[in-house]
Amino acid sequence: MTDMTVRIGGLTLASPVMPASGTFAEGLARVMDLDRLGALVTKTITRELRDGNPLPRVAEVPGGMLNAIGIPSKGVPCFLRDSLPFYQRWRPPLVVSISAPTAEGFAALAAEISVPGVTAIEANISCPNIEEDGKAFAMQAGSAAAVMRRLRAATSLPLWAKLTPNTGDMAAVALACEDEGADALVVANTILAMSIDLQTFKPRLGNIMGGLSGPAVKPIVLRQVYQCARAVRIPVIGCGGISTALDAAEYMLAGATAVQVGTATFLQPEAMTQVIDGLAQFCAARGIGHVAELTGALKREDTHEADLAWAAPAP
Amino acid sequence: MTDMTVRIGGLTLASPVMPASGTFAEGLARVMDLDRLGALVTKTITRELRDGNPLPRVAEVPGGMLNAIGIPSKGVPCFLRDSLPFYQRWRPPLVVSISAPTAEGFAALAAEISVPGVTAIEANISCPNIEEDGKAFAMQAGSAAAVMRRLRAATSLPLWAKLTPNTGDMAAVALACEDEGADALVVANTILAMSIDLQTFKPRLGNIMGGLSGPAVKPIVLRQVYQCARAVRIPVIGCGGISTALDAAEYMLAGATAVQVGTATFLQPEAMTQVIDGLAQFCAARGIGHVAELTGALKREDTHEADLAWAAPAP
Amino acid sequence: MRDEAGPQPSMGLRGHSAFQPSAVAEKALIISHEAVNGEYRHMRLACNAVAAGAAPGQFFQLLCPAPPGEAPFLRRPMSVYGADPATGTVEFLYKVTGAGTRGLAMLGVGDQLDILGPLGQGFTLDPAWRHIVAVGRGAGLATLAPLARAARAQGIGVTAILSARRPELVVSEAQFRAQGAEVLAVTESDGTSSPAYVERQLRALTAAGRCDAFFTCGSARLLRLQQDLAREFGLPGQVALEQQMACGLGICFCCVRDFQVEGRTLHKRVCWDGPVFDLLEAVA
Amino acid sequence: MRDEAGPQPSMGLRGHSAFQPSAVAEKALIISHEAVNGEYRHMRLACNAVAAGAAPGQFFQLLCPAPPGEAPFLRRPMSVYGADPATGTVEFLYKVTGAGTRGLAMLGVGDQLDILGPLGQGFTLDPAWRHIVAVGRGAGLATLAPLARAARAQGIGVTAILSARRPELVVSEAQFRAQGAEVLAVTESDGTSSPAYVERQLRALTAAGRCDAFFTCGSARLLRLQQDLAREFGLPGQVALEQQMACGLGICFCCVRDFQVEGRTLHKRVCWDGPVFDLLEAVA
Ligand SMILES: Cc1cc2nc3c(=O)[nH]c(=O)nc-3n(C[C@H](O)[C@H](O)[C@H](O)COP(=O)(O)OP(=O)(O)OC[C@H]3O[C@@H](n4cnc5c(N)ncnc54)[C@H](O)[C@@H]3O)c2cc1C
Ligand SMILES: Cc1cc2nc3c(=O)[nH]c(=O)nc-3n(C[C@H](O)[C@H](O)[C@H](O)COP(=O)(O)OP(=O)(O)OC[C@H]3O[C@@H](n4cnc5c(N)ncnc54)[C@H](O)[C@@H]3O)c2cc1C
Ligand SMILES: Cc1cc2nc3c(=O)[nH]c(=O)nc-3n(C[C@H](O)[C@H](O)[C@H](O)COP(=O)(O)O)c2cc1C
Ligand SMILES: Cc1cc2nc3c(=O)[nH]c(=O)nc-3n(C[C@H](O)[C@H](O)[C@H](O)COP(=O)(O)O)c2cc1C
Ligand code: FES
Ligand code: FES
Repeated sequence: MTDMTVRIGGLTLASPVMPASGTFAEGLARVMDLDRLGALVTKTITRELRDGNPLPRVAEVPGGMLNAIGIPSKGVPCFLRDSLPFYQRWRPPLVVSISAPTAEGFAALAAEISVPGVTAIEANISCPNIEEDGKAFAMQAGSAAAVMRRLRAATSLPLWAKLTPNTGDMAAVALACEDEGADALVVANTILAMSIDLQTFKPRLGNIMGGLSGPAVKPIVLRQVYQCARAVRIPVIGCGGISTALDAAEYMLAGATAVQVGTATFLQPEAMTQVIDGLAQFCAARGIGHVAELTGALKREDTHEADLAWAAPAP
Repeated sequence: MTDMTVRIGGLTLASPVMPASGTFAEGLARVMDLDRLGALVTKTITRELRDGNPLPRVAEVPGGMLNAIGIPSKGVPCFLRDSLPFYQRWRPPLVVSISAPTAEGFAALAAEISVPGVTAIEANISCPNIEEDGKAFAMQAGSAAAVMRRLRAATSLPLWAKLTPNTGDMAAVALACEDEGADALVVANTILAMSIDLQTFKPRLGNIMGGLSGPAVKPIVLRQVYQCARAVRIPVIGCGGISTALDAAEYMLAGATAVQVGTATFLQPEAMTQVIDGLAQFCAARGIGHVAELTGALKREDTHEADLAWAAPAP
Repeated sequence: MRDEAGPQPSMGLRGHSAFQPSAVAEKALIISHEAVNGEYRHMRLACNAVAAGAAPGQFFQLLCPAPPGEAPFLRRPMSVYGADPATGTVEFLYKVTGAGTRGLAMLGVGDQLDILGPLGQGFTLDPAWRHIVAVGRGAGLATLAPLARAARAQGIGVTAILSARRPELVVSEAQFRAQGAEVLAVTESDGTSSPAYVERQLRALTAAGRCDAFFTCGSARLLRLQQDLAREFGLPGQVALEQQMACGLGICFCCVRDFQVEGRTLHKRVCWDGPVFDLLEAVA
Repeated sequence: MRDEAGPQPSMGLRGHSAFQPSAVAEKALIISHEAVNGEYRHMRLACNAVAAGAAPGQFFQLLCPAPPGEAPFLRRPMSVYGADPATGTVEFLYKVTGAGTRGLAMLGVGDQLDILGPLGQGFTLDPAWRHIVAVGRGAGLATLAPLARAARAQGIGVTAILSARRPELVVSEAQFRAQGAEVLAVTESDGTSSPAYVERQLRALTAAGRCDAFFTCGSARLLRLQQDLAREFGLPGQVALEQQMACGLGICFCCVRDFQVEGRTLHKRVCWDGPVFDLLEAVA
């Protein structure tokens, strides 16, 4: 039997598979066994009450979807009163995703939710930074560092930084987060994209632009996980277009210690348990005793040889 | 009959459809009528002789392909002697894509190829800048501006800047190019990505990372065209995942004046003429007399109404 | 602390085997699939007990196969048109409108369709009611149809006002009649579907004491009409709403709509808080 | 200046109608499709005149349909196994190895397949030759097969050495024999496929004056053997090479291989400069 445990900073997770923020909520407990997950990750919460974006909030594109949900939030008291006790009923550690328009706001929110029952905090720094003209914190190393520094001072819980794939500076942002005390990186949030309805000539999202997720983003985010994992020593959690165990294995080979599954859950609510079972089989079939051995196991020796292979298809 | 002409800076093109650099060469003349294109765009050339990247150079991913061809180049004399006269046999204007490892190198190359028969220069500034630690010129406004300034001084031909989609600063880079005298922007080159072979645990490209192109990138690059077109006054040429007239129309609505078709040509060598015919039909069916009317015709009024539509599917 | 202690696989496994889902994604077998008229198709599937136990007003999320050249990515919500725990079947009545439903239409008897459900909050019937009125239009008629049987089972009479563009497009009339409901088909081509005409019918039913509650689906205009009458006569009612859905499980918040609750406008998720809502709360 | 004058649509249109492609993408009709043995399948298609005029050693780029759960994105290169302008047909002999060929295998008679070709440089035959030797292995046998007919048409005799793992996997033997070629099948299971054994045969043919040129495809080992013999005896030869291809039209440079030309190593595109190359230039 494959040992499926992985270590993320100080935590040991029973499995390297967990939900991506915003694609997991109470309702999933009706269709799958949450106890099988490596962790539970909440939808991003904010301190203030928020309505979210205008409709339509989702659109389909080939191999994926766009969303501009925004962060509808009922605020912290409501989270502590309703959601926290609900998630306590399951064994996997609870990771709370948070967001705020300022570094100070992040810190205050982190402090407020550093309560028993919360195991780690995922800082969704892919959201607009009102101090930087609405540019997401994770777009630049400097702003990412500023928010992580405040966060680190505000809580002793493990801190995960969720990066945006929209920056040209992935590795630099990753390093900045590590330097400021992040215990892990989640790579990555959705890729900013757009789609237009050719009947109406209108954008297909009320917000005009939105985030692309699903299989279409996998090759891009996989590259970013590879870049980040080579840049930092803290664990990287891969997230982008994972639907199957093979996708998860690819991320782990590229350097991910664990993975998050998002959009795939909308298509197949049992996607995460299927990834867990499939990963165990993938390892077993290759005599890999511990799933963690996959992490960074990409072979980088010269690939010139593959060339010759074509000359002799039937050797 | 739809007027299919568009204006790119000082040039009038017979149609808004042209090939993307690196996906067009002499061989295409065997399968399609080059005279129907808005322009001919060469594979990027460099001054020095280059071999290109190790094999494998391409890999398939869902909805697209990765390439790490590199820029195999036979050098300028060879281009002037062989390619130039060849392309002279067709009517559409010839756009020569160039690249160099330094701003000075770009300028020298531009001067060398500013000869009769060359109508415009496309500066592929998505390639590594050896003065900036290998970071592509188009990753940052400053380095993009530097190379465009030298180029503008070196040639009086129309100058197109081909941007990289890997930057987090699309609009700023676009503005910088406009400020330094670019006559048009091509948005964009391929998105850096990666894929791993799960049999061998090796990268599926000899170069490890490569550029994603094809339908998968369309929603992302469409968003970037929208962002650039709103930031600058010079024309934007959309390029990324266009296979059909509907894709081209979507790009034009988002703000593109013309489009380039790349990967689609590999799947359907007549893709470009099909896009041209389809665009003319698209316009005709909507009473649009001139294809240029599509440019930027996206309707941005409040989309809340779409919401109500669901309440009454059969009004 | 729980988390510091590390995972205890044995308990995880215990949880695993003991887990009982209340909605299931299943590849169900199509046992009949026919065109009902020029627009609607009726599909019946053999399914598991959880799915066959679906209540009127609940819905399923269907993973539609890709028609040539198209690729519906998300699941498609579809109301339960019928569900029978005795035969282990579930039914849908749908109109072909886009990529997903075009994909559905390609399926034949013996093919499989991945269905996820039952989902959402269905209709509720108050045993004290003696007679209810169901007013539907278009695909809304599919949603209302299973009400007739549920009402009859509780001894509640039903009058159904079925609205369509043309008489041949009125669907589920037979299902209502089979359950002993009175049926009034109103159509554009007959000139009977105007709000004024429907209003006269509804007032007459109310006056005759044959309307203890309104049930409606499929038309914003008819919804507003019933809201007005419900307020005027102090009657209760329920409306089944539609909205684009990505997850169908209350996760993604893409399906929110405005509701008026105690004088405040707030968002509710159609898939989770509904699709059936209090008639007066809906903002039409 | 030409470009400043603006476009002249009429001329563009004239060019359009006058244009004559030398390779065409066409949805060709499958007229037969059979398994040849446990590994290979043979497909025959009705096609246009340009395609039916394909020469031995040329290839097509096939747009393979997607098998369930897979999506081959690029076209797949496949050698001309036969082409006949008289009947307007083209043939392929292929081995199912991955997503693309699995997709091909799903197609039935009457289905369409989008084929692009003929592409590349095929074999050339020197009318001065009297007897040539074709040495192939695996899918390489498909590539060599049409040589037999072309050689016969020019009165050139052919000896074919066909190598495979097991006798039942030797393909295109019948096609060689039908064209009057002598055939020697060598296989692993017979112990006849070792380079030493093949070398003895080739030396015997050379000694007997029955080898004016070598033609080979499908094995790096056999290629090296023939290069050695060609150098030793000063004989010419041609090799058909394979390489992954994206465009097949010489555009993308993904299909380059190393070649030794006048003492220098340089890259050539298999799809454009080949797939048939001078035997001695290939780097195996
Ligand atoms: C709870 C619920 C129950 C429904 N019950 C039925 C039913 O019993 N019979 C029936 O014919 N239709 C019903 N509908 C509508 C049905 O979901 C849509 O017709 C279907 O999703 C259209 O998908 P498409 O791919 O064919 O069309 P497209 O227009 O291509 O769909 C594009 C996107 O818009 C969404 N969409 C389009 N129309 C609707 C709509 N009316 N409501 C919600 N989302 C929509 C799709 O789900 C998809 O995400 C119901 C909708 C909801 C929300
Ligand atoms: C000029 C030429 C002629 C050929 N003729 C024949 C023939 O007549 N019969 C036959 O059975 N095979 C032939 N091949 C090989 C054939 O192209 C491959 O078997 C086929 O592309 C495999 O595709 P796949 O999707 O089934 O396999 P996959 O392994 O899934 O393919 C993945 C990728 O690798 C490429 N690839 C895999 N194997 C090869 C290969 N051997 N050569 C080139 N690219 C490859 C594919 O094209 C694709 O891009 C020829 C190849 C070339 C270059
Ligand atoms: C509907 C939806 C809502 C999301 N909401 C959040 C969110 O609140 N916070 C966050 O950090 N990421 C959010 N994401 C991004 C996902 O967590 C994930 O990073 C992204 O979808 C890529 O993974 P996937 O391709 O597996 O979906 C959301 C994604 C979707 C599709
Ligand atoms: C095989 C290949 C080679 C390419 N070579 C170049 C190049 O030399 N110069 C360049 O600017 N872009 C090059 N590109 C990028 C294309 O011009 C284009 O920007 C990109 O492929 C996106 O468009 P598409 O999705 O339509 O292919 C290349 C793309 C491919 C697929
Ligand atoms: S569809 Fe996701 S919350 Fe309703
Ligand atoms: S396959 Fe593109 S150059 Fe050969």
